[in-house]
Amino acid sequence: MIWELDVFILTLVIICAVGAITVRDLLGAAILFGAYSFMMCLLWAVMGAVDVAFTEASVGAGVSTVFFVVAVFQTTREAKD
Amino acid sequence: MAQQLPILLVVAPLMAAFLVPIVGWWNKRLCYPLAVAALAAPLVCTLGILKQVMAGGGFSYHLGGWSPPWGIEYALDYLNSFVLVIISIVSFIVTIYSKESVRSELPDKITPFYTLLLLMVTGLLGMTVSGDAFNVFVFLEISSLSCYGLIAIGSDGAPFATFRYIIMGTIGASFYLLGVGYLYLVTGTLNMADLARLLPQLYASRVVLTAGIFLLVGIGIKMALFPLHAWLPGAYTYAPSTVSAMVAPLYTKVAAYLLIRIMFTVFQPAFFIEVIPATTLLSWLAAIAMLVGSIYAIAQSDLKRMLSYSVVAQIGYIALGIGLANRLGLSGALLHILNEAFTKGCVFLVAGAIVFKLKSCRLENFNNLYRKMPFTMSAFTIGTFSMIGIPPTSGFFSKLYLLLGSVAAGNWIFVAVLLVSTLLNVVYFFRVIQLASFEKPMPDYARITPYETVAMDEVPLSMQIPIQLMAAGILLSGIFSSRILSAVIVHIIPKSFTP
Amino acid sequence: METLISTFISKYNYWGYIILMMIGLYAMMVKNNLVKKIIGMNIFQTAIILFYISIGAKKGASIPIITHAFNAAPVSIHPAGYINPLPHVLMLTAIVVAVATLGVALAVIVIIYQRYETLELDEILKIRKETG
Amino acid sequence: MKLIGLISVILCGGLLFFGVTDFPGWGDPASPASTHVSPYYIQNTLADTSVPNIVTAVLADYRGYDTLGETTVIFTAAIACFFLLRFTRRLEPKERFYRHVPTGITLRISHGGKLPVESEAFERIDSLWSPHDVIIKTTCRLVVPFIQLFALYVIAHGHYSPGGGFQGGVILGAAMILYALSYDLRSALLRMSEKIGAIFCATGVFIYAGTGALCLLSGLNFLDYSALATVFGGDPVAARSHGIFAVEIGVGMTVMAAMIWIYYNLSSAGKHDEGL
Repeated sequence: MIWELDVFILTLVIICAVGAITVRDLLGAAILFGAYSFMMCLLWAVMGAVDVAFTEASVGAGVSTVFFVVAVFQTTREAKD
Repeated sequence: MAQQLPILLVVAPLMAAFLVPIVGWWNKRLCYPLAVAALAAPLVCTLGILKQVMAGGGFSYHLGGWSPPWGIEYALDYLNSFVLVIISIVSFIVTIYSKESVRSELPDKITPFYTLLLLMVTGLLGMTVSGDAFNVFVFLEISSLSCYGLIAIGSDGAPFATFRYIIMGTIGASFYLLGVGYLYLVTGTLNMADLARLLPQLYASRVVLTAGIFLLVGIGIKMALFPLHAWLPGAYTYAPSTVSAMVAPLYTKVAAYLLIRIMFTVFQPAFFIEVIPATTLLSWLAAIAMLVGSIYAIAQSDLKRMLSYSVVAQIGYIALGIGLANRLGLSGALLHILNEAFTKGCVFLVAGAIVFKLKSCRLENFNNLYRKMPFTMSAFTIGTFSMIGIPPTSGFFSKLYLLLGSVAAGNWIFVAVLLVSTLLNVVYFFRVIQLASFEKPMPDYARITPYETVAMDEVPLSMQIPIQLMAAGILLSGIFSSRILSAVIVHIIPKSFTP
Repeated sequence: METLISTFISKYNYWGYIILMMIGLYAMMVKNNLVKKIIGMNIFQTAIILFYISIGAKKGASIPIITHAFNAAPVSIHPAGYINPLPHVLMLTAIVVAVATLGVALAVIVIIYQRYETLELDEILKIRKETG
Repeated sequence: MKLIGLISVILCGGLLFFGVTDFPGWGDPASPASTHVSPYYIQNTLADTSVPNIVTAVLADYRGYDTLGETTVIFTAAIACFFLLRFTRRLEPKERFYRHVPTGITLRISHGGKLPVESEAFERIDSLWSPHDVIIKTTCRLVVPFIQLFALYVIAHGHYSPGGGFQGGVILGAAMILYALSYDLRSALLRMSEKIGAIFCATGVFIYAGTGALCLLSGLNFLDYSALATVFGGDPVAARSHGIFAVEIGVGMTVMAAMIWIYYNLSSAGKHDEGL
C-alpha cells in the first residue's frame, strides 16, 4: 500500500468529521457524515478489510445517511452550533 | 439435556422474543402468557446450573462445538450462576406483575413491549453467562437498546432522559469495547479464561494499563457509579412502572457483576489493587455516592425519583464492597447485589402499584395509603426496613458485612459514612411511611365526620402476588443469608484476599 | 528525531483514530444540538472500528479470502499470507450495533422534537424548567 | 458542562496517546493479535467449513453466536423504533391533497372535508409533492430490480467473495428505501406492507436461532452445524457450509426488513402517511 495516499485519505476523513460537527445546517451535516463514512470505508478497503468496508459503504454511507436525512426532515434543519 | 442448560436459559427467552411479534399480531392477549412461560425457562435452567455448580464446581459450554479460545465459551462458576439466579427470579416475578400495569399504561403497544422486555432479559442473562469478552459487549448492547426503547416510551421527560442515557450508555459501551480491543491487541484473544492466563506477564505494559482504565470507566458508566450516574435518575423516574421495576434491580447489578468479573477474574486482583490503585479510588467514589445519593433522595417529592436516587446510593454500597477488596467487603457486596435485587424490585413494584391506583407518585397524594392498600404498603414497609437495614431483612446482613469489611480494612471513615448513610435512609423512608399512614391534615371545619372511613382499594391479584413474593424474597434471603454465604459466596472470593 | 518520525509514520492510523475519537467525544459532550451529538456518537464508534481494523492489518498479506479452486487438492496455507480476520468479524458486529443505536437515537429525537419543538439542549432544559 | 466535557475529552485523548506509545508497530505480522488465535482460523477454515472467505466462516460459524446477537440487536432496534414512534390510532391529517391525473389539477381538502370518490382518476399526493420527478421515478424504477438482484448475489456469494447476509440485507433494504424516496411512502407501503416487514424481521432471526436449535435438538451444541449432517445427510464439512448459508439468509431477511421498518417509522414519525 502507498502510505502517502493512506495519510491523505485519513486527513480527508478528519476534515469531514470536523465539518460534520461544525456545519450549522443539519442536512449538510448529514451529507458530510455520509462522505465521512465513505472515506472511512476507503481507508478500510485499503487496509484489506473488504467485508467491513463493504458493510460500511452500504450502512454508513447509505442507510445511516438516509436515516439522518429523514430524521432532519421530521424535525428541523437549523442548528445553533 | 443437563449440559445444555447454559444455552437454553438464553435461547428460550430469545426465541420467545421472536415469536411474540408474530403471535401478537394475531392476538394481543397471547403475549403475556408467552412472556411468562419464556421467563420460567431461565428460572428452571439457572436453578439447575446453580445445583450443578455447587455439586461439581464450574463448567463450561462451547457454542458451535468450537473449543475456546477459537469459539465462544459459556463459563459457569459460582459468581455468575449466583447472579443468574437473581436475574431469573426477579425478571420472572416482574413479568408476572406486568399484566395489569402494561394494560393501563400502554394499552396499544403490548406486543412490542413484551418483545423488548424479553430481549432485555435475554441481554442481561447473556451478558452474565458469557465467558467471552466480546460476546458480553454484544449482549450488553441488546439489553441497552431494548432498555432505551422501554424507557423512552414513559411519561413526561422520558424521551429527553433517554437521550442522555443513550449518549452516556454508548460512551460506556464503546469504552468497554475499546478496553477489550486493547486487551486483544496485546494478547490476541478474547476469551476471559485465556485473557486471565495471558495477562499477568503483561502488567507492566502501558496498553494493559489503559485497557484497565477504559474497562473501569465504561462499566462504571453502565453501573451509574458516582460521578457517572447523571443519566440514571431521570431514566428510571419516567420509565413505565414495569420497566423501572425490571431495570432498577437488575441492570446496574449486572454491570456490578461485570466489574467484579473484570477486576478479579480477567485481571488478577493485584492489578487493580497495586498497579492501578483503582480499588482505593472506587471505594472513595462509592462513599461519596452513598452520601450524595441519599441526600438527593431526601430532597425529592416523587417516590420513583426518590427511589432512583436511592439506586445511586445503593450502587455505592456495592462499589464500596468491591473497592474494599477484602473477604468481608466482597461478601457484603455480593450479598448486597442479592438484597438490592429483591428490595429495589419490591419498592419499585409498590411504586408501580401506587401509580396504577393514584395515577401519580407524588408524595403529597400519599395520605391514608396504609388504609387504602394495606397489603401493598406492608410489603413496602418490609422493603424500607431492608433498605435501612433492620435485622430480619437481607439489608441488615449485607450492611453488616460491609461494615465489618470496612473495619477489617481499618478505614473508619467508611464506617462513619455507612452509618450516616443508613441514618439518611431512615430519614427519607420514614417520611414516606409517615405520609402514607396519616390522613391529610385538614382544618376541623372541613371535616364532615371526625374520622372518615377509607375504603380499601387494593391492586389486582396479578400485581399483589409478585409484590408479596418480592417481600418474601427479602425476608428469606435475610434469614438464609448465612447459608447463602457459606454455600455460594465463599467460593466466589478470590483466594488472595485477606479477611 | 529519526526514530520519532518513524514512530509517527508507523502508527499514523492510531494517531488518526485518537483524533477522530476526541472529535466524536467532544461532539457528544459539548455540542448543543442533539443531532450533532448523534453524529458525534457515530464518529466515536467509527473511530473505534478504525482502531480494530488497524490491529488486524498485516504488512505483506492479502485480504482474508483464500484463493483456491473448487475441489482442488488441499494447499498449505500460511498465516502470514492473509490478514487477521478476527477484528473484521468483530467490527461487522460493531457496525451493526452502531446503526441500530443510531436508529433508536433518531427515533427518540423525533419524539423529543414533537414534545419540545426544538433540538437545542439549552432550550429543552429551559422549557423543562419552566413547566416544572 | 462545556468545561467538564472539554476536560474529559482531553483526559481521554491523553490516555489514548499514553496507550498508543506502547503499541506494537502498525501491520506487524509478529504482533500478539496476529499470532495467538487468528492463525487457527486462517489455516483451518477451508478444511473445517469449505468456505474460502475466512470472515464469513468466522462470522457465521466460529463466532456464530456473536452474529446471532448482532442480528438480535438490529431486530431490537427495529422493534424499539416501532414501539416508540408508531401511532396505532388512525390520525386524520390536517390537509389532504389529491391530484386529478388527466388534468393535473390539485385538490386541497382541509380537515373533515369530504374526500373524492375512489377512482383511478384521483391520486393522493403529499403536501411536499413536486410535479417534475418523472426522471427520478423512471430511473429508480429501472435501477431497483438490479440493486435487488445484486443484493441477492451478495447474500448468495458471501462464501466466496466479500459480502454475506448482512451486506446483502442492507442493500435489499436500501433498494426499497430508494423506491420509497423516489415515489412516496404510501406506494412503498403498498409494495411491502408493515405487517410483511414485521413478519420478515422476526422470521429471519428466528431462522437463525432455529438453525441453532435444530443442532441442539439433534444432540450437539447450539449452532454446531455439523449436526445438520445427521438430520439431512451429507458430510459434516458440507453441513457446516450449508448451515452458514441458512444463517446468512436469515440475517439477510432480518436486516432488510429491519432497515425498511426503521425507515418507515422514522420518515413519517410513525404515521405511515405523509413521509419522505
